[in-house]
Amino acid sequence: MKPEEIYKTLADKFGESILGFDTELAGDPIIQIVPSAIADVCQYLAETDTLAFDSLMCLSGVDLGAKEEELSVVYHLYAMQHRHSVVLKTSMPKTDAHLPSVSHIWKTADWHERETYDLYGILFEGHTDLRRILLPDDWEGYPLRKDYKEPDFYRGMRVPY
Amino acid sequence: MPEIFSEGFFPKINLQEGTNWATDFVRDVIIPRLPEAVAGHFPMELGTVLVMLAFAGIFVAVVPLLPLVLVLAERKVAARFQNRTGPMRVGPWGTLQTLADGIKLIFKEDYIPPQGDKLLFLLAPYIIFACSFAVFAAIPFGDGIPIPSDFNIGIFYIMAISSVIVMGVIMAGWSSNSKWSLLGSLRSAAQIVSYEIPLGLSILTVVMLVESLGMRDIVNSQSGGIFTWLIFRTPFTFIAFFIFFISSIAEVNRTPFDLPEAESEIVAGFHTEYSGMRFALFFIAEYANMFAVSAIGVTLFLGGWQGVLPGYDFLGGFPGFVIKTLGLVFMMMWLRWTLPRLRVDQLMNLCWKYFIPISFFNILGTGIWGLIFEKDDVWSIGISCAIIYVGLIGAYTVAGRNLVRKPEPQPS
Amino acid sequence: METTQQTESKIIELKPFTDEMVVNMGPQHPSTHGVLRLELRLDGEVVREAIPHIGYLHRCFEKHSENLSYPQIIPFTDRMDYVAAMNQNWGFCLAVEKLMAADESKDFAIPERAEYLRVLICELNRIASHLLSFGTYGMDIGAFTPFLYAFRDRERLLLLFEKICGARLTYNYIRIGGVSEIIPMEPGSIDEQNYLDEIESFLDYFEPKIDEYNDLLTSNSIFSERTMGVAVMSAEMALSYGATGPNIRGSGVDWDLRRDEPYSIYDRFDFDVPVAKDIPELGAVVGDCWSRYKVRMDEMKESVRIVRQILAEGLPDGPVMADLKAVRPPKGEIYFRSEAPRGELGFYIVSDGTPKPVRLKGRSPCFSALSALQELSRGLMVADIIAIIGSIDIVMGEVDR
Amino acid sequence: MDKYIRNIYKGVYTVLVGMRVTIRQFFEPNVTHQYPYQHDFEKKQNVREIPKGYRGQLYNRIEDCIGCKKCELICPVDCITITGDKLPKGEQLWDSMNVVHLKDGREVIGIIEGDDKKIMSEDSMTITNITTRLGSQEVIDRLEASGDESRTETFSTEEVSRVVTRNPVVFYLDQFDIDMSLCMYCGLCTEVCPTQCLVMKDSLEGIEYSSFDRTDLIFNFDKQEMYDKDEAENTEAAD
Repeated sequence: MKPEEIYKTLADKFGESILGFDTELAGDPIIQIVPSAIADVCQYLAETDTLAFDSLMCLSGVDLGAKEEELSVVYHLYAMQHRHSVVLKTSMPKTDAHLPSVSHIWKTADWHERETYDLYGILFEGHTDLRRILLPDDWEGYPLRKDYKEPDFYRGMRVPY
Repeated sequence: MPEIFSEGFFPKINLQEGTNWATDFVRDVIIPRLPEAVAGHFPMELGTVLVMLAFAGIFVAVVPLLPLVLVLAERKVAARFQNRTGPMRVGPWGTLQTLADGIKLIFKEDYIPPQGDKLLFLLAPYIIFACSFAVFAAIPFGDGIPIPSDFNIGIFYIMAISSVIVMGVIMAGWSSNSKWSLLGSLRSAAQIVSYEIPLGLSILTVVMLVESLGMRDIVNSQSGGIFTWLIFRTPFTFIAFFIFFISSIAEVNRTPFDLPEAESEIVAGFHTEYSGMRFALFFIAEYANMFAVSAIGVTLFLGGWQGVLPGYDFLGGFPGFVIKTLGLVFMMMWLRWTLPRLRVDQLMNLCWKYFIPISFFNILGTGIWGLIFEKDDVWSIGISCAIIYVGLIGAYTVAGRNLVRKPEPQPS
Repeated sequence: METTQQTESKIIELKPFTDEMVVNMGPQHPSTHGVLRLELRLDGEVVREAIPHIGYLHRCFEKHSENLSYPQIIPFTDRMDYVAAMNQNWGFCLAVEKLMAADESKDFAIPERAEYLRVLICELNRIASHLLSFGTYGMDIGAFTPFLYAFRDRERLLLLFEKICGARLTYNYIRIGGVSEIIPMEPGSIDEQNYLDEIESFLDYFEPKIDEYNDLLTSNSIFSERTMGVAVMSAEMALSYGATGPNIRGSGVDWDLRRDEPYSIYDRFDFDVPVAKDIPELGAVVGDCWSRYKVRMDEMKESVRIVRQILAEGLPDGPVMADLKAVRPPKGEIYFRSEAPRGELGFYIVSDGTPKPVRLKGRSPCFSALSALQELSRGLMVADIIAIIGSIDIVMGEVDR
Repeated sequence: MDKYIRNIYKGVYTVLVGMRVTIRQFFEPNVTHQYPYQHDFEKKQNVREIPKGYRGQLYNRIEDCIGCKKCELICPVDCITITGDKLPKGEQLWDSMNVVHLKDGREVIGIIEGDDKKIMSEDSMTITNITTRLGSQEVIDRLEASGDESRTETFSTEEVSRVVTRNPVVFYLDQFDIDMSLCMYCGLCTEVCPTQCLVMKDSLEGIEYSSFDRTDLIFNFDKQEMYDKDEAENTEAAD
């Protein structure tokens, strides 16, 4: 299935939760989704036979810059059986970044969501084990946010070398 | 030259008749050489003790040199197997490398884990060291070379002493207060205790044939050339030799049975926390053990100091004995640098499901063999060799074709 | 029947209380392939739970990249999977090239010669990577000698890489729009001929060695006892955990990006994709450690096949670098994946039209595969943990980035 | 029972097959060499060759450097520090000249007769006005001894490795530091260098420069005496 068709299917099914379909920018077309609906959409994508997205290739957080007070999470899905892929994107304000977890649908999302939480501070609701994964447990702040200021000291060690 | 060397390089001592060879040595060698005034009043008991101490001193001085050589040999052999050169820096061709390592280890800090059990921690390496060297006391190196303690239960003594090693291993593992050490020592305990059984049962087949536990008796019974060696005496001892050999590899904790010190799993096993000289003691003990079990294997199955042809005993058979032993040591090294390591359950599987049943079968077979044939019957040796030959050829052809093929590369 | 049940229940009652032992395996441990830390909850030798802790080698690759221009990022991709750095370079360059190709105003084509060189070098690097995997796996299982044999052969490959790009491990060879010209190799020159001859002689030497290694390790009964039937990862589980590359092929999924989504010029070459199958007479089960390992061994042969095809065709003439004025992809975002030796290597790039990316995420195959470790290791023994880590072939540089 | 015997056979057989592989290697020659000592018995076939173009230690031939700071810009880890300044307008350190690098490592600075672009295609080149500064002292000594006023020397093209044409220098470098403890050996800086004066040493000395002190790994390539303007004028006046 082409991304347009998938978009139409999703739009029919979920209505207003599907915000739009970006094709203007270079690269793959993106389906914009409301954050709260992401788990339902993913569940639908994974379990419908005609779609059957059985693998989550990548899950990444994005912070486009200080001007846009927004964090995004991008899901790249692939269906081994039908050999088609889709990109889902969901955006939320920086101050209140939370969305449902998809780790029960694809287990690989477990660590990817932990990483996104670790580096962006996005809370994944329903994740069983949302801890920092790459950084130390007592690290402060979320380094990949564009407004992140690195601390001067971490446990008495100078951070900026 | 003193007269003691007149008969050969080593003094011939009548070891069979006297109750104690040291007493004999004092009576036959020392007293005749003393001035007559002293000879009559020479204290027999003191002399015996002194002679024994002197021999023990020679052993303690000479035998630790063996590991020094063996460690270097191991490293060089491993290097050859892996297309390397091995140690090359210290001395010509790196021959002094182990000496340098030893000196380095002596000067290193002897670290004792503060939370560990200090007494046991200090004691453990000595127990292992002492036991592995006590085994040498009963090994007959050659005809005429005195065995320091030549009792009539030599092989039994060796078995008994070498089982004490496991105590040292457990002590080392427990007292280190390290989880890796504990895992290693418990693995070792299970392994050594289990493999004692097939080891003992294999020895039993030999003892049944020779009808003696004395090491010298066992060697003397193999004096008729290569085909009277116990390995070829019956088809069952032939199998028993391999079970003995593999079990003894397990006894000395070498690959493929090096689970107690599996470096890729539990870091270094029971000696993880040891450093300096205490670590060196473990190391020396391991290599001394290796030599000891090979020597026992040679004594029991490969004719001891007896030559390939009957009557051949150059320098009392000592060089022949050492060559045979080093051959077995080389086999151990070869296996070590070829094979991966077993898992704990597979190790036990191998022992309890394969070695022990086969050993019992061997004992049964040897018993029946003993009933059918007279002792030292030439016919029995001929038949045995024929059976072994046919068996090997059969295994090579029939089984090689039908039982297992080499795994084909997977069809893609 | 009743009596057996009674005895069974009695055994359970008498079962002695055993305490759980928590052991830290790593970050300094001989066989955690770097700085992986496993929190093992042991019941004797049996693992109740193995919880991986990563991040000891985190070098802020993604944060760094946001402050670097695209050509500057390439050396950093070297440091991700340092065992197969060529493939990492390539994966990143492919992603950037695809994003740049979306901008129709600039047209650039990667020269034919560069494509051939890329495939040639990356397949050789795949062999080097799998060799290392084979060697370290042997060492994990306890056989030391295969490790040194693997290094001996890998050394020849490293010398080849050294000759073409000047470095042994962190190559920085494949560039956006072509390959590096740091050591010029004129088309048809004697240098090129010598280089190709050297590769040829390596392949002639190496191909029989694979069979030798199969004799030495793969078919060894101790090795197969240790790895066959251990830690079976079913196809569903592998997909769900995002395992890719040899891991998913070891689970019986016939999937290779080089064949199924051919990028570059892989559609011109003839090669098979080794997929694990049940081998009942040996005891191998699809998805066990042995299958994953065997797929790698077979893949080396396929890589040799690809390289031989390139050598037979010869490198085409022409430049090795596209005519690029500046690397400045258009506004947009891309996710591109390629088949690295450890699986699907994806780069997600968000560009705002400046020479620096706004966001760059490396989706590393090991990261996903390692997350399956916790489920795979439940109820196995300590020695099996080592076998699993070796068989999923992790490189911590890539996991932690 | 069949499986039991099969297992035993398989175990023994595969072990023997493995042992055959290792014992074959036992008699193969070594593949290692004794770094850094190369004993005589190995010298013949077993010396490590560092291939041409190896990315070793960075080295800057400051005489050719034009201070463009491209390397500083491209360096991903900022291990190159360059500070320099322009001369006042209208002044220059020296006129256009050529730097001829000979294959034996010597450098001759002067003006090449004829067209700069075509010199490499000809058999030999004649260099006039060889400067006393920075030139190969050996060449200069010989020329001065011969009393040749124009200080001309002819080299065959085979001797010459490369020629760098220098524009009027209106720039001087105060500092050209490379911190090799930070360098990641990517080689990007050597690729962007327009005069190819920043190179990576592809010899043993480019590899063996380890040090006990981290600050020893900061290499200063700037030569202040090059930019000593008074001295330059003096020498030119003396000429």
